Amino acid sequence: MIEIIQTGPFNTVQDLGRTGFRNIGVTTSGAMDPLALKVGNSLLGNETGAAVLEIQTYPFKLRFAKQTSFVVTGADCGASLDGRMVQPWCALPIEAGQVLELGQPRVGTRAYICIAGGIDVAAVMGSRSTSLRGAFGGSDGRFLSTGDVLKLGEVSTALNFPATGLAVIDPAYALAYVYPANEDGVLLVRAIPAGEHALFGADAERFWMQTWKISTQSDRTGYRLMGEPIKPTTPVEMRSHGVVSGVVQVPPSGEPIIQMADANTAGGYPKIAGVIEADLWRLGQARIGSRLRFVRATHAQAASVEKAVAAFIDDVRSTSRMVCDALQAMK
Amino acid sequence: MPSQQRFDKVLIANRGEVALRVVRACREMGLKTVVVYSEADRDSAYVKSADQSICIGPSSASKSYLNQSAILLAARLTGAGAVHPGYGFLSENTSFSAAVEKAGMTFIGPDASAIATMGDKIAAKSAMMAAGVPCVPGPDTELPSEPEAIRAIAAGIGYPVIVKAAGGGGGRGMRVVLNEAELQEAVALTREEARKAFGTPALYMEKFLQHPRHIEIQVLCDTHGNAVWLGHRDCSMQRRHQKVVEEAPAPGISETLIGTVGEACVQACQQIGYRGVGTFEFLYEDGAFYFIEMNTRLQVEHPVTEETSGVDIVQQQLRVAQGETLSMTQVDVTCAGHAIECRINAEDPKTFMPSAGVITALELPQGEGVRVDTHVEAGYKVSPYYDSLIAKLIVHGQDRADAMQRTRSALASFKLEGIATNLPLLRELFEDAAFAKGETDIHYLEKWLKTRGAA
Amino acid sequence: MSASVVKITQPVEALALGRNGVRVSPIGSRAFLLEATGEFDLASQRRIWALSRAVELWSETLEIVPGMTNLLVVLKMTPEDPELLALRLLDAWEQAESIDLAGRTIEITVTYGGEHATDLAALCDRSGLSDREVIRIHYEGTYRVFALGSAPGFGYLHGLDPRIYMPRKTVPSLNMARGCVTIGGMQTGVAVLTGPNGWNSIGFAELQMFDPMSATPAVMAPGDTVRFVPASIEL
Amino acid sequence: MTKPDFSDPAIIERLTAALEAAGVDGIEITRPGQSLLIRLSSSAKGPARQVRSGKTDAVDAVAIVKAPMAGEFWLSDLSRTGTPAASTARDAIGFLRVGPILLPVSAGPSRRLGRHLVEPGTIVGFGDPIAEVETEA
Repeated sequence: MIEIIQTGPFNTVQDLGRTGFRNIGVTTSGAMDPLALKVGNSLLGNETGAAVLEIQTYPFKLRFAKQTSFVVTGADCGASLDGRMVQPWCALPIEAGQVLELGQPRVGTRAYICIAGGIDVAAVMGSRSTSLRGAFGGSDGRFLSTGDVLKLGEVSTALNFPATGLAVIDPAYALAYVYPANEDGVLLVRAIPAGEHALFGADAERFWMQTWKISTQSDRTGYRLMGEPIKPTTPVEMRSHGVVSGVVQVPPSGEPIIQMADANTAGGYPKIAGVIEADLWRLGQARIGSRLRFVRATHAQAASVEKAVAAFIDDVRSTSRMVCDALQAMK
Repeated sequence: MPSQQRFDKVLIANRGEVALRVVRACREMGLKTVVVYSEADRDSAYVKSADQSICIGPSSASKSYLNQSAILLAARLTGAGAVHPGYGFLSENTSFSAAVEKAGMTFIGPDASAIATMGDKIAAKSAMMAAGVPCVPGPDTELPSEPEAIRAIAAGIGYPVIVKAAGGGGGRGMRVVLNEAELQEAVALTREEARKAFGTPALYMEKFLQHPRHIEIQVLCDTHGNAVWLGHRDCSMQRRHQKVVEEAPAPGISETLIGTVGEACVQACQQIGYRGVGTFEFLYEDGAFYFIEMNTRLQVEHPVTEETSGVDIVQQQLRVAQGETLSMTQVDVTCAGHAIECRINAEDPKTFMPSAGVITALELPQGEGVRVDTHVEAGYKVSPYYDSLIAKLIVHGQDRADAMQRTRSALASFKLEGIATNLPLLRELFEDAAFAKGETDIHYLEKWLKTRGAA
Repeated sequence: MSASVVKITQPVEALALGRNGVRVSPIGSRAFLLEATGEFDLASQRRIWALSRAVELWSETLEIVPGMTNLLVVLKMTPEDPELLALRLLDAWEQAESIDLAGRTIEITVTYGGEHATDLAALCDRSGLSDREVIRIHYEGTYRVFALGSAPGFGYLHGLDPRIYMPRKTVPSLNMARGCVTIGGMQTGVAVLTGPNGWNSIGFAELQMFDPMSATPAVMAPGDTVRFVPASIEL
Repeated sequence: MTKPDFSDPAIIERLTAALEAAGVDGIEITRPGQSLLIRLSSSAKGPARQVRSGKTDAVDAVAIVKAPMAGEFWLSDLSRTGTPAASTARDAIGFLRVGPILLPVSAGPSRRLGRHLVEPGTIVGFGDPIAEVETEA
């Protein structure tokens, strides 16, 4: 068990989301940075999609009620354990009673506290993710609050982490070869033109060329972007259709919205583009007020990045276990 | 699934004599080598013979040479494309073979399923019977639990019988039953031992042979369905199931007779899709062969077959692992002269207690037909952690008498000081008349040792 | 790290394959939207239902989201060749026989007017009908659930009388209550969540449309017939 | 002066034999008071003898940290900032990397890095010396 000692709003239990229910209007939810979640769980030897805590407001503090192991992935928020600095992306074994504290992030925005066995809240419709809109899943369908006590799942074959911990190379570094580097602090996000792209005429080019700023009206549901508005050449009345996270819709204001993890399941705004699956995590770590630019991509490129990411996660899982087993055998 | 990928760097997951033997074969083929070693072998000169060497753990074998994960990590670090397990340690470990392949490397040996089949004595026997390889009388199924059924099986085979653990091997987990009165208790005891030692209580029963010889057949298979047998060996000179002297060919067995068995072995390999080198072990009594087990690896005594067949077995092993097609067919395989291998162990020649310490002086025998496979040299420290084998003396002669004579001279000029070895015992053994005559059974050495002790 | 660097080369133009009034376009890398651009009617929707059943069985399908005469297919992995996928979808559409889902009939008891009917007046203004007429036209209708979406358990109901069509609001109500009976364009429905809502409210229903703990969390399913029964009319 | 390598099993074996012959069946070394407790075997019927060393510094002021496993030695955790040890524990002296995994190597309690003995990027084996560490004052 773990006990939440201190938390801000908007912190939730998340896994990889609730798939298969968009057809009844249930949003997928799930971690905003699914890569951090997968890497954390793989390092720990958990199921890749085990439930974790997604922290986006700080400071955050919790106490472990039992001996276990954990890792903080995603944002680097100067985590400390009983006051001692904890390296980001480094799994550590811990004793019952130890207190983990997360401060303001230095890099990124969302930190993921992954614990051996995963957070064992009840699965609702196949997922432990918090559905804020539906008010179910996670910890009673709401944000974490001080005093919450959460159970941890059973670990089938626990890894024995060395006392000094076991780290994984930050995926942003390890996968740099498949991600475009920021240009002058501008995040490059790869997207594929969507159904109404052509409707925007010359404005479509301005969509790709300009730098957009993530507005303060941005959250897990979507990011509203600020910039020079873009408009369709003719007004368009869309029939309601399903959408997925990553869709870039253009409401009448002309400032695009990127639907994120808590994306609506249906939409009717014209959509100019869709962010590729493998780049969504980078948006999940983008700060409000930061700038981004869309870069056109193809499905082949997206598939190749996706494969590289999947191979990295597999590698983390098998190598982590190998290192722990090798060290354990030497004891 | 046979691995067809090419590799240019081989990691040797073993130590000592065999590590050096594999390094030599790789070097001759232009392959790069990585030797892994334990803390105890850190200062041994042989580890430097490889292109790369890396320490993987503390001295105890379970922490180093048996530490699968540490070996796989070393392979990744050094960029090895293949792993040669040598003999002993992880050479017949199903999970290791699978893990090597899963890590994207080639395991130089059969795939995990072949190792698993041959590791399960019942499955192995069943596969051999299906391929027409002669087996010891007894069912190729697990012994039932009902006492009456067990009694009926034993009666059907005829006493004496032997009860064996399906997961056992190397002389462990077996019990001879001379008559019906002893049967049920023997079964119960062996079952309990098997459950504890091998994790499965499965047993099987066979005819117990009284005076068998240990004859084995060396096979070589590629991944394209080709297989040959490279001759046979007599390894009857054993003490506590440990071979002491091996020779090729086995004396007194006609070519026609062994030829039928060799062919059956080849067919068995093709039927089970075996790849790499392997050895079929048989008991031989009164002109009949009885399959006991298949070793799915390179064997310690492979050099005697190399000497008589002229085939470098380790190189062939590497070639088939690269996916190459065998360059020879059965008609190309010949047997020239006679070869004998003596295992030189660091052990007391009377008590057989392992001896550790520094080799202060070493002079290896030389001369025509004399080969010594060893990793030791003067100043080498024999550690107490591992098998006591420190060298193999292999002698090739025109015929058995010639090979025996050359072995006597080689043993006489073999000088190794600082630690106790079995050299004195070997020298004495080679003066024995019955051994010189040949065709001694697997109990001969132990009886000879008793007589010698009494003398 | 080895492996080849993914070059960011010039991408192909937006993939939008069309055939016989049907088109397929991507949303991101893993989702594809098939839109039947013909009539917005039951016949088109019946083919969408048939298509859904076929595509749901594809091994690469993660989930399907039927919409209004359209279908979103979300795949487990990004396909290397999106055109191939689009063509498969178009073929599947052509082969899709119209099916009628044997749905249930759901009666929803409504309090028309009152505090929740925040947009009734605007609807009267637009239609030129009286509030009583608007309400009568609404409850006399028989509706079919075309699809679910937007919010958990929310059913898009087809069959609204054109006289009471009312476009979605450009400025949504910020806090519309769950249970509000609403009109959005040519469709009607019952709000399942309290929150921002762009549809026009004319009444209120107590029925809970969604229970996440149930084996069938949504009360409505595509194909169901819905009737509104006035419990009271508060004007 | 050459120091005996106490990880060498042969030396341990010889030492053990010598101590046994001398009737010793236990040695206890405590730090940093530098006290040495020698326990004589029961057959010797002697009381436990305690010898306190006069030395309080020097001897293990400098120690060697050896690699706890084989790996590629790196100074930094290769995090997204890429800066060495900026966010790492105070006593970390580097990492052993295998593929995507990094094993932090620590100087040990109350010790700090003296100097590294290997270059970044070097593949080290188990037990290979990585760094000299000093006892903190």
